[in-house]
Amino acid sequence: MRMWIYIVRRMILLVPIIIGVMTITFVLVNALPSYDHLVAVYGDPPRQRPWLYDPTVACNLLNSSMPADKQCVNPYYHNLAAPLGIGENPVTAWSQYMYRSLTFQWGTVSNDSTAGKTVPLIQGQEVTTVLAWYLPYTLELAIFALIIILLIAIPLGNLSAVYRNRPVDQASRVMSFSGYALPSFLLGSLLILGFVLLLGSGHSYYAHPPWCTSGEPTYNEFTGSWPVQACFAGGNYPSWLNQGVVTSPTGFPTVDAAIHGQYWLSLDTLARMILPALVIAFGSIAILLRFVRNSMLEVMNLDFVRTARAKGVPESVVVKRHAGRNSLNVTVTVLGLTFAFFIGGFPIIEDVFHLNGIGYILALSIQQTQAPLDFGLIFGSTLLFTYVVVIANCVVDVTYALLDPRVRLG
Amino acid sequence: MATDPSTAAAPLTGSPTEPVPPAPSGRRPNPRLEQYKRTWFFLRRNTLALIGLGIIVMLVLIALYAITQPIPWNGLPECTASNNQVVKFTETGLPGGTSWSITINGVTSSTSGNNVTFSLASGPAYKFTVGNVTGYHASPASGTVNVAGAPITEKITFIAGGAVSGSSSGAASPGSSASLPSCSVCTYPVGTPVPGPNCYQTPKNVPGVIAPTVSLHPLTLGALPMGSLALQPDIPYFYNVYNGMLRGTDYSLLISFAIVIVGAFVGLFLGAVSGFFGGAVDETIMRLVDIFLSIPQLLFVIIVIAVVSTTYPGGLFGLSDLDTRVLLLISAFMIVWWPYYARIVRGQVLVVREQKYVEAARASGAGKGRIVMKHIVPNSMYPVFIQMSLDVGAIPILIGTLVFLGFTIWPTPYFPEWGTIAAFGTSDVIGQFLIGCEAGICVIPWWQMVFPGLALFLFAISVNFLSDGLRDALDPRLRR
Amino acid sequence: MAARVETPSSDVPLPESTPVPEPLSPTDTPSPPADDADVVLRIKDLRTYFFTYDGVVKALDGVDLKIRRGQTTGLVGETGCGKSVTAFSVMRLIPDPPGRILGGKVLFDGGDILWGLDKEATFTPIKGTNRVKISRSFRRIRRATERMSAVRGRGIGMIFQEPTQAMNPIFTISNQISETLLLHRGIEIVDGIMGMKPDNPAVAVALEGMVQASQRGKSGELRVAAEKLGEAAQLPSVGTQAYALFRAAGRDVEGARADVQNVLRGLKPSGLERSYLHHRKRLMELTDQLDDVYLREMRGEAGLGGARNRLRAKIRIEKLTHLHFGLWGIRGRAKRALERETFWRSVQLLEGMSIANPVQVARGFPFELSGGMLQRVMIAMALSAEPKILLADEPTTALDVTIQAQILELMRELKTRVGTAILLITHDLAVIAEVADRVCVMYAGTIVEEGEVHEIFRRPLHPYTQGLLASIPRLDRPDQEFTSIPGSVPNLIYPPSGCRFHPRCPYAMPVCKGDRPPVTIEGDDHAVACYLYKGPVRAD
Amino acid sequence: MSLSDDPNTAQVVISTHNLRKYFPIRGGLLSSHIGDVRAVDGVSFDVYDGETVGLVGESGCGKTTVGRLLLRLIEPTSGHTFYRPTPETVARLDRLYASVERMPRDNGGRVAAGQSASLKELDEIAEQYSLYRKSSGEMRKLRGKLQIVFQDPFSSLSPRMLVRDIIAEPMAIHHAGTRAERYQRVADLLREVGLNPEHEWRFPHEFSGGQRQRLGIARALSLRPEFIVLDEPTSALDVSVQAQVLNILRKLQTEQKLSFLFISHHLSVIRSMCQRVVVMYLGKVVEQAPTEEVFSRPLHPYTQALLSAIPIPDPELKRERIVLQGDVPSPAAPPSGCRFHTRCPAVLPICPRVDPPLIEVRPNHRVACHLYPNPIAKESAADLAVTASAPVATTVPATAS
Repeated sequence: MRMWIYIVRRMILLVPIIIGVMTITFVLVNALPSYDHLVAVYGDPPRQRPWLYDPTVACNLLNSSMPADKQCVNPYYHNLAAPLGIGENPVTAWSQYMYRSLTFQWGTVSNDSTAGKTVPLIQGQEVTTVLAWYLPYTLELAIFALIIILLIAIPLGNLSAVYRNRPVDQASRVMSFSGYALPSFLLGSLLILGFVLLLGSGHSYYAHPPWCTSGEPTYNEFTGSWPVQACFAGGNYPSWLNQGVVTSPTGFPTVDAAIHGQYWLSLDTLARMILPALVIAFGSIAILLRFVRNSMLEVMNLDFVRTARAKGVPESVVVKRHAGRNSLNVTVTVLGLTFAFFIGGFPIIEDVFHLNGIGYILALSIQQTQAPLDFGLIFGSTLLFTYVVVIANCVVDVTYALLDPRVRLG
Repeated sequence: MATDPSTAAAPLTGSPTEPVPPAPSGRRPNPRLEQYKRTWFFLRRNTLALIGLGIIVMLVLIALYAITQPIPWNGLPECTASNNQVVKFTETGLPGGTSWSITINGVTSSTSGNNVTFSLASGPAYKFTVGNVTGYHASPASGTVNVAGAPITEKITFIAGGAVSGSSSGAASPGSSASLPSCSVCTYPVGTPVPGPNCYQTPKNVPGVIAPTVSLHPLTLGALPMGSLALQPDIPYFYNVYNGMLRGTDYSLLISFAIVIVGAFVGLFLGAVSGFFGGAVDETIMRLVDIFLSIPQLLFVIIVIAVVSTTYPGGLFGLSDLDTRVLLLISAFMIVWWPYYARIVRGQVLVVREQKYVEAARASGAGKGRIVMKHIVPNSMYPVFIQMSLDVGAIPILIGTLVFLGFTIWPTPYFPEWGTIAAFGTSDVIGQFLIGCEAGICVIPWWQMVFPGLALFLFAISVNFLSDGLRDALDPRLRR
Repeated sequence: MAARVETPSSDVPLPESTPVPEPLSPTDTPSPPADDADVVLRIKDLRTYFFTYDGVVKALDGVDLKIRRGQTTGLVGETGCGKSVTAFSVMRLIPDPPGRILGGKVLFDGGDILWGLDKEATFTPIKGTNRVKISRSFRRIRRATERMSAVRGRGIGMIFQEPTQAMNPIFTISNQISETLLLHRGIEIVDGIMGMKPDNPAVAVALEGMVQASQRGKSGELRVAAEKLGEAAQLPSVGTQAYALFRAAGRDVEGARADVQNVLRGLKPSGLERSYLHHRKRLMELTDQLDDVYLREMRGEAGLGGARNRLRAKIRIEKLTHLHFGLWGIRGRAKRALERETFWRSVQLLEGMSIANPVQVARGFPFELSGGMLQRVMIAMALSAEPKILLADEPTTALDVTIQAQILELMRELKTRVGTAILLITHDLAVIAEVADRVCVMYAGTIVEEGEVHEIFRRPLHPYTQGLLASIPRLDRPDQEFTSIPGSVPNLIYPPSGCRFHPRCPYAMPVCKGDRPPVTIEGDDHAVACYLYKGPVRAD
Repeated sequence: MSLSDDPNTAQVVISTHNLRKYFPIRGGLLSSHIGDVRAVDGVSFDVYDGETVGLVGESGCGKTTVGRLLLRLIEPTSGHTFYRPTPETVARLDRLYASVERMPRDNGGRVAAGQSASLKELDEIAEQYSLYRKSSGEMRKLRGKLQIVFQDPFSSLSPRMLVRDIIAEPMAIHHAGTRAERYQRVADLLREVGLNPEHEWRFPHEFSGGQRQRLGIARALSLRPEFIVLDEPTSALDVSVQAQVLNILRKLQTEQKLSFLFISHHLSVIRSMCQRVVVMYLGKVVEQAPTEEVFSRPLHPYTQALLSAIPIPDPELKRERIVLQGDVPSPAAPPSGCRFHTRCPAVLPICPRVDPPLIEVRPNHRVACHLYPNPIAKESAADLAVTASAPVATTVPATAS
């Protein structure tokens, strides 16, 4: 009963955060020059009418009977700009922006952007559609990485608290600090480099796993998540594969492959996620490890741990049951706090390892020196990442309440 | 010792009847010095913290040295392979972001920046033409350059309006910006004999990639001690990693400290206000903190910089391009950074606010300003210092990450900042072996990522060691 | 085997005057003196130091103490005199580092709890400095901790000052009591579950008796009938449960009968569950045997290393070979039987602490209960293993006067009912006067006076005791001028030489500054450490 | 409200009337206001010049909140605290409050129109004397006269300030004297509380609990106050040190004509320190009388139980005690009627329904209990006999030793 109230209250707290995040993006989008703003929303102007987003235009383009040297007001521009609130008062513009955001009209992918050119099938698509295609890839990697984080950070943190200032603790301390200090792009590259040196020709393994016997090892930049096409029957990716247009049941590559009976493909997909997941986990482990250790040290000094010892509870049980369960709350909280950091690492990792996913799309869309950037994709994926963080924080808080009876019942 | 009440023995034995033992040596004791001594005592026992401290001191010394050295940031020695020469075209008159192009020797290169650079074999004269830009005409629109022993800079001026004017020709003299210090090294392809002294082997016949030229016995540094960094493998000029690292020390340190200090100030102020006043102010600030903390910080920085530099392509407040970008970077990071500090400070203030000494001050009639400044802020500072010291190490890494993602933050692609160098080096290495190298001659330019990466790593980890040591030394609960 | 690890933590300044402590020589036979058969715990020359930044805090410096069977011994003294450290040292709960027991003996159950202490760490002074380096043998310290599990809980129980802090906040009360029960009386519980007879015809008769008692509406009769039901089922907790069900049902007697029958039907474990319970029992037996070995080790028996290692290996194998219970999901089901049993046993225990609504309390979490209630729970928990000694560390200090009165009432009642020897640590002489039989007065890490309670209050000998008694504001003697002992408790880093009280003592003599005063016997069971008294010096 | 027989001899320093402090509890879906913790619920008493009033009660009864309210460290929900009202004002206040309390209320709880005159008059007095009507500037000036000493000697001194700065801070706030004069006074104050003036160069953590408490007293004295709230000043101290602090307090009171509100749960200390005692239970005053009255003839069952619960440091003395059952109820949901009825050994049928008023049943002895229903005329006070149903207080034994 109380728990129910707690959850609903937590949900209500989401509202101001989501509104706030949208307002920030609103401010930023509206700070853009109107041309870029229009491109972000409607995509590139059609090839026949490149002047579509200009406020004024040579009159003969609108009406061939008009003279070419005169500038006329562009009515198309105004039709397009009005719904975005360009040039109107901020409140109207804000409410229009909110409406479009909440109805998932997040803009259109530009044809000329690096992402638009590189990733197949996304040119001119709705941003939300593209994000929906590639979200499962990122989520799968995130879940995999989270499992790694929890499996490593909690036991290691407990261990280094129990053996404080002993070799285990020192080693975990150095490891944790390395996690802070090693940029993930460097760590990822070093790992790839290491495997290249280890396996001889890493790139060919990457594109061309051992079980794949046919086809030339060609490098295809966007298929870091999959082996080359030639490895598949008929030399083509199967139609159910999530390669843009989703025809697959779930969109999650591992699950899809398993559903279609291609278990080797499932395993291969998982194997491809090991390195990136390790790299992305490393940074979060670093943070979590310190917090687990410190909270464990704190809990171990509390009175109830002394009580447990005085009762005759063996030391291992004291650590696991009494101290461990209590420090778990801190772990969960910190996990929530670092979730933004964790999610923010995905563009880099997916870029380094050339994995399909929203991070990769985002990385591509900012990877251009020539303006204009693909602001539709950039804002869209940032919004999505933010929502993932917000929802994760909500889940974390509820988990915290479930773990701690004082929150659950009090 | 705090765990057991009975050890909290009273150090003083004073009483109404008995005099207190006098101060040790007659002079007035300095109690603050005692506290520093105590902190130093605990810090000294932490080997890792000492190592960290040593490295940081060393880096600061290097930074001080680098500031005194006349290495301009945009004049990093662009080393040129001896058989090729750089021809640089500089544009003036076009609005920022407008694309223009140059064709020379049958090769066309276009850019929206100010410079186009070609690498051409020495000897002949080359013809160039400037591509058309709508609404502008170029002066000169075409011409000839004589490539001789020195790099050449040719200036192109675009004038708005009008038709394209006639061509001008003539041998371009070395440009006025040829004062850039340069270092010429002799390169030779793998498998060919060494041409002479100061010549270095290049893999794949790419003159831009040269391994470290340090020789340990006897110790000589060579022209490129840490090797070269080539932005594009096929052009003949490249950067000196060693000089970049040296010059980067003070840029990296200064930018990191500036960002952290600004962020901490804003956070300290807002956190203290939020914690002390509570109520609606607190609610508002904390919701803001929640909002900012939900947005992944790197993405936020990217968006802010992208939007501002798209909206104001010419720079802000009439500042130079570099200053604008540094200002932008600091502000963008500050916007994502303050919430962390605000949260820490608020938590601390909430604890301190409830302390009885604050209430005692109120009972004596102290105003809010006095309470905040005299009691609350001094007692909430330690966690902020520790967090600051942690964050200083993270900034170069984040900048490197931005650059690695391909995001343009500096006016030139190669900027002497550790993160930037590491990012370029790493992406080059990754590019090399993802694209693949020909059988037999596969040299991975590891030095490009290892040396700058090591600098980043050492800086961040030593800062971490130090702040961890400080936390242990300052936190009475963790003391033993 | 790098058993000894140099710890940087020990690099603390040691004042010039401090001798490097010498541990007691291990050749002393730890057999208790024959004259005192009544003594259950005997502390001899206990020394515990804390090595801190400021210096070495000599928290305990030669404490001698006896706890007699069935008696309440009061340990009284001011903050920082080391009374809690004494209790923690006995339980070996001193946080190490910074604390370290340096020497002495704690004789309990025929053995020395501090057995092997001198091998756990070595102290080497750093030349040219006033510091000492401590090299701890973590292996031996871990072994000592393991050994303590044979003593803690079932040998010596302990309750603490802050009951709200001393309970684990995330487990229910019953959960925490059950843990103790399973640890110390697990075999009995498992035997009870396996040997119970819910089908026994006597059970039906007893249930009928309960129904009738309930119809008559007499709760006393109902309780007796419930106990009979427990006996018939050969599982006392069934009685408690049935009693609670009948009480909860009120007038709906038939419903309660059906409930009880349901409970009885669900009691019998299935075959697989029984095999899990067997495994649990086997584990407990092995652990008990290991504890026995440890106890024998403490008593000074040699050559037990082999037996100990064999048992440890057996326990490990037993744990490994029964992993499959987890896989089959049997563990959860079988554990439920254990949980049910321990829950009702803890309800029983709580009832014994005169808690009005034991079932509700047992289901609750610590934060839902008041301090007084939690202190009762703590006492129930400590007594559930039926320890020989209960160490009560300021059990009523954090409580209000009216609640303190309740707890003291309870402790007095328990003293007669259970017969556990109690060491009551408090700073409040009034509490001592209310409950204790004997009193030990502590000052600055030493015991200054010891004796029967009436004797101490009637005829306090040591000037410190006299001062302490005089400085209590008396409700029954108002308007007195407040008397105090001049000065304050000494800093234990630099304790005064000789008698530690001499700087504050009104009768201080030159001799007091020299050596520590011997403990002299002044009258029947009254000993004092003061040069003012010339009685015979106490033998040990 | 005055208790003094001749109010002309002693001036009232602090007079508090119907003081209430409710802390809101927020909960439910929207953190709406779902109830109140009634920490202080209608407390009235006076403190005279040079007098020590004891405020007794168990933890959570609101005694500390009363202390903070009297100094306006927190704002009350309702009620007034008058600072130095003139004797005439005191008399007027008594009359006005008596009439306000007797006022019949209509259905809406509003006061009938005819009697709003009293309220208006009260308002006028409040405007002049009530602390809660002072502007912040006036209040700041008054703060020098009203001071507080806290219970916890460890958190009440700022760990980062030198002793001299801590003690001189109140003077610095009020710009009293020059810097040199202030520090000179710090040295005097330190001597006054029995510390060595050399101590001013130390940090608080270098002192023991008793010494820190003396530092706290020195700080409170620095502005020469008239009224000091002593919030459990000795409960964190050892007995042997406690007496030192108490003696200093007594000495200061006689030397400087200070008035104290001595908040404590320690009845023995109260008995020796105070002239009058106010006993609180769950935010309400249950008994109020001169010290000797309370200890020799406690009337309220709670006071009786409290007295009997105190252990006496004398093993020879065996006495009957009243052991109260159960715990103190939560002030968030106080019992209806008399708040003590859930634990009262002599509960009457009326107790759960009606909250007993605080009435004078013996001269200067006020009790809020249904066992004593009638205010006794002062003349017949000598004949007062405790109602038969009242538990005969076993209470304090004759001096035993």
